Amino acid sequence: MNDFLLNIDGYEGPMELLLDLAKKQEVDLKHISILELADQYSNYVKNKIKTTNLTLVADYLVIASWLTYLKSRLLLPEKKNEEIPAETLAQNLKEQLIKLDEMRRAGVKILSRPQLDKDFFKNGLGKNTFVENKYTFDCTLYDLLRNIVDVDTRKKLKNFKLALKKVCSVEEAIKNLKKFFELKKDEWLPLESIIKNKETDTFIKKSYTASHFTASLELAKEGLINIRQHAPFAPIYIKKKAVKK
Amino acid sequence: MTHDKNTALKVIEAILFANSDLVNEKDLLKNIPKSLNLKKLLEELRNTYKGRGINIYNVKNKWGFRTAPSMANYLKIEKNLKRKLSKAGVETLAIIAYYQPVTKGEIEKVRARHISQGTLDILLERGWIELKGRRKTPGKPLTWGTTDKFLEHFNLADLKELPSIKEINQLGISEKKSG
Amino acid sequence: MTHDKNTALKVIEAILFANSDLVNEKDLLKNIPKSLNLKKLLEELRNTYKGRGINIYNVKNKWGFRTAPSMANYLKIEKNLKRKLSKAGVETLAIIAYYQPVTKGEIEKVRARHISQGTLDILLERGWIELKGRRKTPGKPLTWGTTDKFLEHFNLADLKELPSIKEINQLGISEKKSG
Repeated sequence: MNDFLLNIDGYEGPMELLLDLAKKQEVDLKHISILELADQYSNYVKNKIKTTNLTLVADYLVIASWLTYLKSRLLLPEKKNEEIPAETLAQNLKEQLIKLDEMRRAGVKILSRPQLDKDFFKNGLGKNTFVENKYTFDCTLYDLLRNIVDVDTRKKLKNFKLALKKVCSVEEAIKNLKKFFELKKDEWLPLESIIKNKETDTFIKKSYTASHFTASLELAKEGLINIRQHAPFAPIYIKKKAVKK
Repeated sequence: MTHDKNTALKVIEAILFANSDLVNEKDLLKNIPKSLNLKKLLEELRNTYKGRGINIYNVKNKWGFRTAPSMANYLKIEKNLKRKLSKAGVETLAIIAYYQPVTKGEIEKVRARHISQGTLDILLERGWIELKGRRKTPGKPLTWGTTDKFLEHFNLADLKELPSIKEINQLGISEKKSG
Repeated sequence: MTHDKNTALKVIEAILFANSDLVNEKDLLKNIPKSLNLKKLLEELRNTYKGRGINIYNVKNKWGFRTAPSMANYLKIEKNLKRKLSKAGVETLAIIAYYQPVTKGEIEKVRARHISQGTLDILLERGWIELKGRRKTPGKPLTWGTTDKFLEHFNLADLKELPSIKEINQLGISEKKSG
């Protein structure tokens, strides 16, 4: 949205363009011709459309069509059932242009005043022997508003977080198995018995079973244990291999 | 703390000097005898410094020393100057200053365009505008106004010191004619 | 930079005032016409301020304003300095304002961070928050809310004047800048 502001000869929007065109007509904005202004504006925008991306001038086109509508109503005899007389609409537009013009000049006027830290200065003295510094913490409404938005955004983000539960890593399972075989050396043991079953959560239980099974395969591959299973889905037994000397 | 008018003047002078921020009349009152008229003393002090390199300056009921605006051309003190305000920012500030309390919708109506993200933000960040409560119309929209910091920044004692719209219009026409 | 003695005096006055440290004569010389005798100007200024609440003071060839030593007996200036509330403080205050009555646990849940007792203490000390009774849930936790002083500080008539989160988003206050 912001990019197109710069695309029509530096005008920030249609009102600015209208104001500039109006000022070319008359010194006093109260006496400008809306009919003439409508033509000037339409011509200007028409010419610009040829060189500018159409979507970029959408705002300008809205005003252009409205001005064309207003112009046609001003030229034709007024119907009685119209809600707002065309003259009033034209007058409103004039008043709006006047107001905008006033505010632009008021703004320039304000900014042309002496400004603190640019044209006049505070005492630069920071310390003084008999001045006691008393600190109070301060917060502006602006700080408050900015932060509640911050918190709110964070809260929303948090809702999208995946609920990751604790899982048992394969590394942890390997460590477990090794520790177990230090105690029980020459027995076939059901894998299930080695898994600590303190956990009641089925998700965590499954995680433990899966990683201990993977860990047992890993240890078998390394030649540290043997694995035995009599039939599919039957219990898995593991036994530490005798250390060859 | 029993002291005469002359000492009181000196005390006020010292306090105003020692505080880089404007000092509230309430705080000054604590340091001068109740028998003396603070307002009068402050006016006297203001007169003493009229036409000097530093002036006594006030925003509403807060007072302080500031270098005289006329010194601007001679002083080349580089302070961190903030970035120039955009055209949209200047216009928005003017609308808020002149039509306060004013809703965002009303500002947008005058400019016939949306206030872009950040325009109000910049004015807020400088501490020049603030929320002024809700309008008692349907929808209860929030309204904006200028702050004391705005007055202080632009060397205004109060909003009445801003030129009236009538004055601005006369100014504009004379500028055009002369130009 | 061609100006008369009177202007030169004013310029020196303004420079000495606006600088926190004593100003070197060399630096002052840059700002006054060579035709004028700086030492004499400084002595004149010193005389002007003799017996006032603030004096001109020098160390070797550096000059500045100081409050008059005699003022120390009359004054006990409490300089109120405002320190910005920490991010944790502002957030906690915001959560209390928007979700009150709210328990400490709930604040921590919204912030996803622990709140130190110090944070609540600062808000309590400022008189912005207060206890609002116990929640009628197991454990009966204490709840927090904002005070009238909070409303006063933020210039709000009542809590309804706080813009809703939706309104804040529409105001064009971007949270990006808070980082």
